[in-house]
Amino acid sequence: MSMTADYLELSDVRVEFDGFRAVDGVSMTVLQGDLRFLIGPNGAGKTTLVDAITGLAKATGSIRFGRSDLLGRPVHRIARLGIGRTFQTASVFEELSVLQNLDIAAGAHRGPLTLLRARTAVPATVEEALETVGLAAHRERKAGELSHGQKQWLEIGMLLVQNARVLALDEPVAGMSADERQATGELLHAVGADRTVIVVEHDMDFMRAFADSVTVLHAGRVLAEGGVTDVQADPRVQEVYLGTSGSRGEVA
Amino acid sequence: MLELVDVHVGYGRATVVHGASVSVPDGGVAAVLGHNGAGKTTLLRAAVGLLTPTSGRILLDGVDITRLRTNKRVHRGLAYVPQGQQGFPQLTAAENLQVVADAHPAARIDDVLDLFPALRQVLARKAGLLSGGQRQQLAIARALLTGPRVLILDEPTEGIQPSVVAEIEQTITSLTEAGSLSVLLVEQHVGFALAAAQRYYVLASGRVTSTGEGGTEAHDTVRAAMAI
Amino acid sequence: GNRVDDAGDTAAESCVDTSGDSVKIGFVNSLSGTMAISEKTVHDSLQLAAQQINDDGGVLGKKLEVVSEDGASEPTVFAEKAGKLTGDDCVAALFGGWTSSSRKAMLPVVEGAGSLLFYPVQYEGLESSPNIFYTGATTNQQIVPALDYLAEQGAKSLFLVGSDYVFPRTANKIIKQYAEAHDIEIKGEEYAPLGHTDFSTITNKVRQAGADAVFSTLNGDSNVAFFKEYRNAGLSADDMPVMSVSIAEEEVEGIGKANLEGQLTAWNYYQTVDTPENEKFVEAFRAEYGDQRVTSDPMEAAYTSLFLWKEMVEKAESFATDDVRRAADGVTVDAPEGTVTVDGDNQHIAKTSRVGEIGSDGLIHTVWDSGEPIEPDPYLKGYDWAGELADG
Amino acid sequence: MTGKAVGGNVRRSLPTIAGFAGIAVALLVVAPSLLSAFRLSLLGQFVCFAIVAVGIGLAWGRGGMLTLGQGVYFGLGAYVMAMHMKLDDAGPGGVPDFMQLYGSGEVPWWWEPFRSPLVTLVAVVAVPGIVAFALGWAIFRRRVRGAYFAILSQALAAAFAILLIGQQTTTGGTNGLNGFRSFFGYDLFDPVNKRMLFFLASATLLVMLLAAWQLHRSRYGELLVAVRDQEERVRFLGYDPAMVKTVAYVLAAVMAGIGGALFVPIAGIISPEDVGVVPSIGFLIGVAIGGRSTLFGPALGALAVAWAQTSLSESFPSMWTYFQGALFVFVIAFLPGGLAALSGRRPLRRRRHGGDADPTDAAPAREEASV
Amino acid sequence: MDAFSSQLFAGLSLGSVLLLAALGLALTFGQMGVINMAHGEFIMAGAYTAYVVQGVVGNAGVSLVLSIPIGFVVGGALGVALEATLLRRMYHRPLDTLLVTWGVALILQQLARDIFGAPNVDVRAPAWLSGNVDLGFAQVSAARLFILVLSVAAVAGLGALLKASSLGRRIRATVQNRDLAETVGVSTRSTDRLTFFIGSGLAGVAGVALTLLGSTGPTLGTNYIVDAFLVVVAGGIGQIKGCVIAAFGLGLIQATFEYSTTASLAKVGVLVVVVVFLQVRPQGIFSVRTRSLV
Ligand SMILES: Nc1ncnc2c1ncn2[C@@H]1O[C@H](COP(=O)(O)OP(=O)(O)OP(=O)(O)O)[C@@H](O)[C@H]1O
Ligand SMILES: Nc1ncnc2c1ncn2[C@@H]1O[C@H](COP(=O)(O)OP(=O)(O)OP(=O)(O)O)[C@@H](O)[C@H]1O
Ligand SMILES: NC(N)=O
Ligand SMILES: [Mg+2]
Ligand SMILES: [Mg+2]
Repeated sequence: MSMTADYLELSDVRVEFDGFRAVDGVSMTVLQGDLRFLIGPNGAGKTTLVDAITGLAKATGSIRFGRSDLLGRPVHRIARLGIGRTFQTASVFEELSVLQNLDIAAGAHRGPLTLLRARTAVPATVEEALETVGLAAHRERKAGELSHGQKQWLEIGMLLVQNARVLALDEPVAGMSADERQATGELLHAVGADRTVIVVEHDMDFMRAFADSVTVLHAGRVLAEGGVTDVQADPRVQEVYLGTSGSRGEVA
Repeated sequence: MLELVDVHVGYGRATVVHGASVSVPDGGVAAVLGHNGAGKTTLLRAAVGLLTPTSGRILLDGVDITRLRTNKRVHRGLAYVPQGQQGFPQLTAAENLQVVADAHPAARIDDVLDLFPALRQVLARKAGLLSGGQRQQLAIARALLTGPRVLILDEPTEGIQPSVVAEIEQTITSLTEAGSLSVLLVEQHVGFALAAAQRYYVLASGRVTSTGEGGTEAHDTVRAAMAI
Repeated sequence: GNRVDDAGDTAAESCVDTSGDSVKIGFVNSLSGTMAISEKTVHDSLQLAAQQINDDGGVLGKKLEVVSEDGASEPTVFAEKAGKLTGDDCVAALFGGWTSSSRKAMLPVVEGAGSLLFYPVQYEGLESSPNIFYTGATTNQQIVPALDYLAEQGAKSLFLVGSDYVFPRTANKIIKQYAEAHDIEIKGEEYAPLGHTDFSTITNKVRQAGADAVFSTLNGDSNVAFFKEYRNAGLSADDMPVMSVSIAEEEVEGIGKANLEGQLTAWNYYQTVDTPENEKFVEAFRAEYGDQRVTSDPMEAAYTSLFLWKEMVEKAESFATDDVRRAADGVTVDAPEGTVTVDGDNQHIAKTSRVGEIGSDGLIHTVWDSGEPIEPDPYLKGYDWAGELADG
Repeated sequence: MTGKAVGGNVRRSLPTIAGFAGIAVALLVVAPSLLSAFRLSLLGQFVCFAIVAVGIGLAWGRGGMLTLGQGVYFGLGAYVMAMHMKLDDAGPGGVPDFMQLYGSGEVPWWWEPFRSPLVTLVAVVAVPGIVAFALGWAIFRRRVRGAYFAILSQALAAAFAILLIGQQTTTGGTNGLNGFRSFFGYDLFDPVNKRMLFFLASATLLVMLLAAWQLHRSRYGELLVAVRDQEERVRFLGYDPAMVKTVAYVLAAVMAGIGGALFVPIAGIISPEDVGVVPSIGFLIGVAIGGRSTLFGPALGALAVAWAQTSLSESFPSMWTYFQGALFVFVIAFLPGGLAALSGRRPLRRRRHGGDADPTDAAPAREEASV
Repeated sequence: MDAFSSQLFAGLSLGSVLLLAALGLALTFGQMGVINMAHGEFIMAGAYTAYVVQGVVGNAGVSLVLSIPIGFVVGGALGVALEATLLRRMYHRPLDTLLVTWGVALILQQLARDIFGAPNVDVRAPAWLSGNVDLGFAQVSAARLFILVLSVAAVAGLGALLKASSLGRRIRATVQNRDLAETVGVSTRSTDRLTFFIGSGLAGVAGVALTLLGSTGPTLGTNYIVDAFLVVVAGGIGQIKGCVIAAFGLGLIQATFEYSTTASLAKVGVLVVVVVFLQVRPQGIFSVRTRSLV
């Protein structure tokens, strides 16, 4: 099998908790450069699916990225294969500076000797990421002092320096103001071009503005998949998820 | 109804809100808008008593409650939905509601569940195991269960699916329109916030930089104010 | 610095200052920690002795100036405090210690400093440092007579219970050799960590073994739990008496008279001993510390040790360690327990042995005594059955 | 850019370098000229505790692992050294005195290797290191942490002490091991040699502090803090937090072992009382008082507390316990950053009081996060 | 067979003692997250309460019966005092509570020494609890049987309180999210106090009971504290059920080890068993599952 681009392939993924199937046979393929949105009702299993991909939830079926099978590996090994994620609640290292946060994210492959030495220079990737996520001016601030939105950007920056090939973002713009959402969307578009990106979101305006393709989950199964307009027009999606008013008309 | 007068509040030595005054009209909605980190949550925490202002006063029905403990404020009719889908993770969803009902004899769990039917399916599950949106619905249900006269909502629709968001917005509107409830609302979705609010306040770096009448026509003014 | 094999006098110069009209002595007892229970009482009687000596004009005309240190129930602290008293305070002699580990910890310190320690508690023997005077009983003055007594009473089998440390383990080693030579069967041997409080299993074993008597070297709190359990298990002094060598008067109250009534102990002194010296001692002690206080063997041995030292110094007419040691042999004091005499060869003292029965009044009443002081024999050289030990 | 960062580092390092110089002068010049032989040797013991404290500062202050069992590693180092010294005193093929007295008169096989000075020196580091690695790896891999870890480590200290006490014939039981006459051939009664031991301990402390400094500044130091605050998050960056924690735990154990090994010739004794639950907690108090997450805090705190303990217990023998208790209560409850917090910058307060914590996160994780 | 059944009882009895000592911890540590090292000293306070009450009442039986509720109140009052002065400000850093309460424990111990004297005091057991009861399969000590019954009663009472009553919910809610509990109208301050009162009160009861078995002295509590924490940890923090199983499990293991080896080795053995057990179940017998961390 030869390939030109990375892709993430899930087939028949199931996650069960005490007899309850949170994810119930999901198959999907996400290609590099395709900004895939994952939507669905509360409790549909979106976060659980991300958990399964990143090794946090025990799953059956198969999840492959490139040549590697991800299932059954411990979290940190999956991360080393280039799978990165963010969390619904921003989680950065609050006692460390922005720079240190990024430096740690960049260094999982470092050998013990490098680790035991002090950082003498800022790695180029970190410098780049600081610019990309717009935190260059805040590099020495403790991450705990950042605002909610800045923390979420820092998290994305950490994914970038981590050199993640797959980015799984769980509600990255929740709680952001309209222009912050806009900026984040553009950032995702920029970094997503050569990566495989999955975004879990409930913000339909945001989705409309930035999604390349959409997968809708319902009760642990794929309900619909396709382009933004197709999915929005799907009556089943409207029934279980969108309701009558799908739009707030703010990201214009 | 609820009035915050020149409130200064922060964490430890750092003051985050520098003299904000906000007034929630009787049976109406006041919206607080602002960027991430502006101090919205901080202000609301002061309103319910989770933070103590270094100066300024908080009045409920004209009575100074600045020094009153949070649970006493709640018994006087204040309810709060915190940001971030919080709950009692080790208690089941049902117990999350029951613990509120225990403290409020008049509470009727069935009635609030009618507002969030999706919760009925997960009542026996621990709150910590619920999905983000389920937890948020539970949080609003808990607050309503206290039978509030003033409801303080910190980004209540964050993480909730669109159809339910619409329902929540409707519920808020109908409760306030019935005159039984006043609402202090923090929302990032300016559209809904302004539609519901009689009065808006834009908070920037802990100061109210702009305020005015609510209504959709205020939209452009507010966006301009927030763009600073 | 010196390699070990380099020639040279390595013992520290003594820094004891005797030029003034007072002389310093050091008391080192545990005033905190688990041993404080027992050692505080020794500290009290040492203070009493010092006060009486001072009231009487002191030693060689010099008043005693006492420096007290807390050994904190830890050997390391005993070593440290002994170092401080000898090195910094330059005391003429040290008094104190209780557990064998505290003594072992101080031993190299006093030897290194060329000082003297007076150790007031019965112990396991097999030791004889030139810098320590042992004023409590060694094994042939306590354990061996106790065994003789039991044998005489017809005990054909024993069960050994002890705390898990050096004194009980060594004592039991001796007991086992004695038993072998005297045709006594050892039906069991159990150790509990110091402070152990659950004796149901050990009591079960004791009951099942069904020996004629129990020989207990339990120390401290464990005694309470043991005797309560013993009674709860339906065992009593009538059918299986317990001979203890570490329960003295002040422990009886804490263990509960009801739990102990009729049980046996072996010591050299009881509060009830009938000598004029003891009458004075008990009276003075109570006047000082209150009527409800009792006196016990280690307290008496400590009290006596100070008078022994006084006699040695006055005989030597010097406070210097070497002079005192040379003068020590044959020094005699009429102590509350009776006349005691220092044996200059091994630095122990000749003492009268007693076996007592615990009465319902909480006091211990002598049921047997050796009549006259028994010469100390720390290595049991005078006992054929102890051949192997004696080589140590 | 790079140049600027490095220049900044040097400037930021100045106070630290001054700190090193201050400690070095105080220990190597001032103390020996002012103190009597007894006091100097006492200070030497405290310096050994300070070495242990440096390790605890790393594991607890930086790594968040509240280790209530450092006595175990202190004891391992100390007993290894003590065994060697006992054998050395006994001469080639000889049997240590206490074994003749209480035991079978034969040296058990596991004592034999310690006749060799080289094996002993290696073992002082290796034994605590290996034990800590095995234990730490097993515990951290299974994500035992927070209060679980603390209580488990406390239980280990209790078990270790009981084990030592129970093996009287081979470990000396409650007596411990003492009565040493020489240290690698040097006469321990010689005042000059005693002095040298003090210098040896002080120099070792300085080396350990340097090592800790390097770790604080290193990327590993930053990673350790990250693991302390958000262990799970670190996993998603591709690190194995168990390994990160184990390394700090092993380093702390090795430092404790070295401290123990130096303690033995200076104090002249090691006993189970020095390694159990109480001394293990005792090690923590100095660290807490000095400032657990600072570089010099733990060591200086340990020295200060030990000094205070000795002088207070000399002046008020029965009151010392109250002082000690009050010290614990006061510093931890009201000065969580230790004395260092009084002078320096306050570390950023954790923002996780209840409400800000992740809602899915249960109590155990909050426990971890808080230290 | 007699050996077997009496050892079985010894194990159960030891378990019940552990349970009684640990039950209060299951509440204050398990539910509230406070690592209270002074719990042992609360146990001691209960024991001295029994001593004082006996001094006043005289009759051993009456004083025992009276001491149980009074010991509960004394332990509880100490707990509340501790909570109100120190712990209240430390709920967000639970590991630090361990060190603070250790300091408190030292002080309480020394206080006891100064008030009641260093030596142990004697608390007499009533006649009906000294001696043996024939249970048919084994002769068992009446005092131990009494403690077994007492501990089972305490567990049942506590379990019912936590499970069924609103108090239990309130306690758990408060521990899990203090601020949130306040905002739904729960007075967290009084809930904390009450929880601490009950947890520490149970320590007081344990102390009263322990006078039947062992010494009443300043260090009484220290002997139990490490074991009691192990029970709670092995049971799974926050799990009364787990605490019960762990207590009896450890009691039986210790009794078995002790019978076949020595008391010292048994203690070490139990610790090793717990360490190995936590390898298998790192969160204790009953682990509390939650979703993804961070
Ligand atoms: N560990 C668990 N044990 C039991 N049920 C669980 C567990 N984790 C998740 N669930 C349940 O699985 C379902 C899917 O949860 P998930 O968090 O994946 O939903 P989601 O799609 O991310 O929802 P949201 O949009 O609200 O965040 C929910 O009903 C949730 O309650
Ligand atoms: N616990 C805390 N300790 C110290 N500073 C804090 C704390 N919580 C918030 N802050 C700071 O206070 C400021 C205001 O925070 P606040 O949470 O009130 O903002 P907000 O307007 O609610 O933002 P968002 O829209 O992201 O929720 C921020 O700069 C933040 O870093
Ligand atoms: N010498 C003793 N009793 O330890
Ligand atoms: Mg989700
Ligand atoms: Mg906010």
